[in-house]
Amino acid sequence: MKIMLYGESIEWIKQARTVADILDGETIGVTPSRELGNEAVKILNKVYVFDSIHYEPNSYYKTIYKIAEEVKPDLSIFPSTIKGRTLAGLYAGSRDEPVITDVVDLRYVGRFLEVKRLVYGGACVAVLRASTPLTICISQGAFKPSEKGENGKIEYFSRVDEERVQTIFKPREYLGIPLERAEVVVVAGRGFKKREDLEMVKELSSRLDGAWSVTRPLAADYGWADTWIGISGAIVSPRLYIAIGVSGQPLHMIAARNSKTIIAVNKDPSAPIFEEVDYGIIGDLYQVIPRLLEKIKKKT
Amino acid sequence: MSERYDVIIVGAGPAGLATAYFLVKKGFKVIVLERGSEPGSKNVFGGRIYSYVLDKYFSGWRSEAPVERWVRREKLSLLCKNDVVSLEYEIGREIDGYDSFTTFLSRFLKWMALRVEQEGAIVATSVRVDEVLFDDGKARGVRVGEDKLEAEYTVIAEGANTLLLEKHSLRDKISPKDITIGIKEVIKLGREKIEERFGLIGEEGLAQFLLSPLFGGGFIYTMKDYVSIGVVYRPLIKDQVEAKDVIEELRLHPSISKLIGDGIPIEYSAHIIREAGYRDLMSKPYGDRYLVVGDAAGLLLNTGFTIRGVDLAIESGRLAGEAIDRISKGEDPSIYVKLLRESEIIQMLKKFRGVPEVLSNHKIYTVYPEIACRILKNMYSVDESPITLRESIREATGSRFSMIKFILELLFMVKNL
Amino acid sequence: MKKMTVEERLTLTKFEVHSKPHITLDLQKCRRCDLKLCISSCPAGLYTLDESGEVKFTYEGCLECGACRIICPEGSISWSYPIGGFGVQYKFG
Amino acid sequence: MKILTLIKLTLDISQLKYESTGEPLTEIAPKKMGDSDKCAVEEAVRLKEKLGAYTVVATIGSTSENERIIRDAYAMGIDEGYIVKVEDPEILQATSIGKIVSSLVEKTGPYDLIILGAGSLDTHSYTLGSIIASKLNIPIIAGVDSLQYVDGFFEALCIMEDGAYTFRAKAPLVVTVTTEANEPRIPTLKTILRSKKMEVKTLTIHDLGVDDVVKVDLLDVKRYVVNRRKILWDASEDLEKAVDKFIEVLVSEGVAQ
Repeated sequence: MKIMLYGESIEWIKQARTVADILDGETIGVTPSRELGNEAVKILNKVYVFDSIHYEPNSYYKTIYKIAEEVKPDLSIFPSTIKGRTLAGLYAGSRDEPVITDVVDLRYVGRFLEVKRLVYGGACVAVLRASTPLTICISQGAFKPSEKGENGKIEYFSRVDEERVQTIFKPREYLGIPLERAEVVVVAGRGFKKREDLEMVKELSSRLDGAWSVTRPLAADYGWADTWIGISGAIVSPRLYIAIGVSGQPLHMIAARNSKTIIAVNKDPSAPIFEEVDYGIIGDLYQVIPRLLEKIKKKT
Repeated sequence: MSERYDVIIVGAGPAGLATAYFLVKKGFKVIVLERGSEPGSKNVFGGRIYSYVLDKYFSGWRSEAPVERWVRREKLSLLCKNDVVSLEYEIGREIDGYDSFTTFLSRFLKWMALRVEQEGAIVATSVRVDEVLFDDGKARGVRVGEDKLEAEYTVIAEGANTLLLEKHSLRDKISPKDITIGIKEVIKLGREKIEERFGLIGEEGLAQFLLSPLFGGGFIYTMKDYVSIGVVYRPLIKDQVEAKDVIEELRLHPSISKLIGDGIPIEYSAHIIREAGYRDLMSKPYGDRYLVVGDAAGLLLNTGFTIRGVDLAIESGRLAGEAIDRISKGEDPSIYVKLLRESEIIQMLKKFRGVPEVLSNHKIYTVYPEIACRILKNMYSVDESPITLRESIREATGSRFSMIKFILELLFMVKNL
Repeated sequence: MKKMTVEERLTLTKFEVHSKPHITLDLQKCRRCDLKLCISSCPAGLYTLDESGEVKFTYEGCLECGACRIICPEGSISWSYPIGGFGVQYKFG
Repeated sequence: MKILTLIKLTLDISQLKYESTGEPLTEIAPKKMGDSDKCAVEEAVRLKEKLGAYTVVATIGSTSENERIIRDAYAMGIDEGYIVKVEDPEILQATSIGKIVSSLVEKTGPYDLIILGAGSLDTHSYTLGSIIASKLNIPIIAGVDSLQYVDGFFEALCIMEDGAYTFRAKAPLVVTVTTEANEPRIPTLKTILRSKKMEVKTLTIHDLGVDDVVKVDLLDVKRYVVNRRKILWDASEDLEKAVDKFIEVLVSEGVAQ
């Protein structure tokens, strides 16, 4: 089986390689950067590199599509990021093959692939039967990184230019990432005494490249923020959810429950949030968070 | 706005929709304005509707309305802390002749709205009416946000919370002692379990009325796959469980939880119930170019064992339709009250006017169930010294009541129910 | 069997919450009242006492039953319906 | 300018309830127009108000709720609407939906702009817009947080994992918008009444010349149970240890060094 994967980070490529291990397939990578290509070639059988200054979906997918015409993959894998999903849709649409996103597991059953995917915003797992050729998207963290190495070949490919779309890119610091899409969300609850104290939350979130928010009372009752996380506010499912001074009322938790990992800091050991955490710190946030920030600062 | 209607109806509940239905059948151009996103999305009720009124006016309803189950078993239970005393009546008729059925009001109202729209009326949802427009005491239409909509007649069918009527000083705010709060939970149990545990076959349903010192009055209605359980909460009773926790007293009562405890709670709802009956009836539910129907007018009948709103609402809607038709032909608006009086509705409300007093007597929740449980416990407890019924009653009522007082109170209750 | 808290029960019901509250509380009037029946009689448990003994409320889980408005002896609760389409959305009712 | 907006009837996933066996009770979950689809409708109506565009809306499905969301879109200001009748569209493969939409575009178009929500959080997962673009062979700008029309160009700001992109393109074009794009309007009585009177047109897939659709071969759906580890550290006993453990978690999650 030929497996083609389009990746933009080595961590993700290692995880996608695990899918190839499961299916015992040959792995062909596609990346838009030489630097990444040089790393990827150590873990994949072959890597196609096309040079790109910046992302633009229409030219990217046409390039990947052309590479696929050479490779003829049975399975094509993209990241479950917005970029990856967009490319996967364009690619699968033009190849007229099914696309399954948010895949968390897959295996052979007879002639078919049995694919497990998350649905309903991560609340449920669906098991699907699919045949090849097939396009799937996998999220960062869905599979363990593969330990296997290869001594692959690298091939440079020229990018197809889609002139109909112009792109201007500004790097990340330019704007904070929207809450619903952030990989890390730091949220402040009623344990905070003053509005100014939210600076700690903002600092922590920016140090972790994430977004920050509050629980409903802080926004609606105290007016410390415009939006909040909760059933009536934003619903989030980040990789990491850090709840500080949050008691964990059900109307709040229902909006955060699909987070992959949950950490909480709360001085009340009987706070309901501790029933729903992976890691919990029982302690005063006014001691824990300043110390935490100090230590993080020292490290970087 | 250029659009003009003959009648604007505020509220797509049973009364509003019924009024629309009868008016549009008489050829009026009717619009119903509903604040919910769909008809029924704001309504709460126990679970039962009486069939007679639908038989009269909605042909074919038995096959098309969202009936859950036909009530075949009626049960009255007194729930003590652990023991239960029940009285049950099973109707011995063929199922299609049954007097009442269980349903979910939201679904039922969607069906009613569909019928109304099929007749040609408009049911506009997500529209909150902010005020009735009056011109020298004459209703000219309504205001919704910044929009105005005019009509020849306005029908106020706003339900138990009479916000519009109060705004225009057409009605006083109801006294706290005249309301109860219906608090309900819908539980998914699955058809098989319901039929097995409640002893039902096929389309048969059960309606259960409960009295308990733990939560006051309550009810259970069986649906196809669901069970509705509810409490009729009296907010003014001191030292009782708070309203927010009271439904759990019912759900977790040993005799109830063994029936529904493994079910999945699906929806929690609550609404006030106007309990004053005849006393609460608006003396003048009409004015120049407007009429009041349904709960808003006080047309809700509590017989003690059943709370009837939907059938009365439909009936009052019919009478309102008739009244508007006759007013438009020149009759005096008071014809509406005349029609109501001639109808059975007011007679029934009069007949049951003693009920609110009985129901507000806390003893029927606190003392009587316990006495009943003790009497039967004494009777059925077998040890070496069996007792007679008379001894049992005396033992149970003993220190608290004289026998005579107990019997008098019971007679008063029965007379008024 | 486990008792469900009211907060858990409210998650069963669907709400479309508008950013503007449909309930307002006149704290001046509220302070005059010793009974605070709103707290015991709200089936959604939306009224609570804070540390200083003042009534706090939230409107987002409001079942729109209407009880608090009628029960408040001081008339400190002004209550309107949420604007069209918002508020509680009963599927069963 | 002619704009097609695609809207989808989606489950309100915050209201999902489950059987004790873990199967979601989808039949009783409330359904609504997708949140980002609503933003797409709003965006189309704003272009109508600004540029006099003619706006069309379409949805795929066969229940009365599909008609309801079309009327909701009318109440927001859309001019014309179609329901493509398909039983259980949620189990169709996204590529089949793409085929249906591109045929719809051929039949009712051409359109300068096809706009839809970036994602509905269920089975189509942010891919439909790009599938449609590939079928129609027109460009796509996906995940738009802010859309402008300047000097004959659509200008879109998209905030992605690595930064902010501004894309500029001319019609015809597919755009998918996020819920950041705008605040959808609340219909007024006037527009609601208008929406009640408008016709909702229906089409079958055969009317569109689509002969077959491919269904997802769905074997099972179950609640995804996250077993939380519930590892607790007491900072009041040992602040340093608790903070160090916190940092260890951040490192192992890959968000700190």
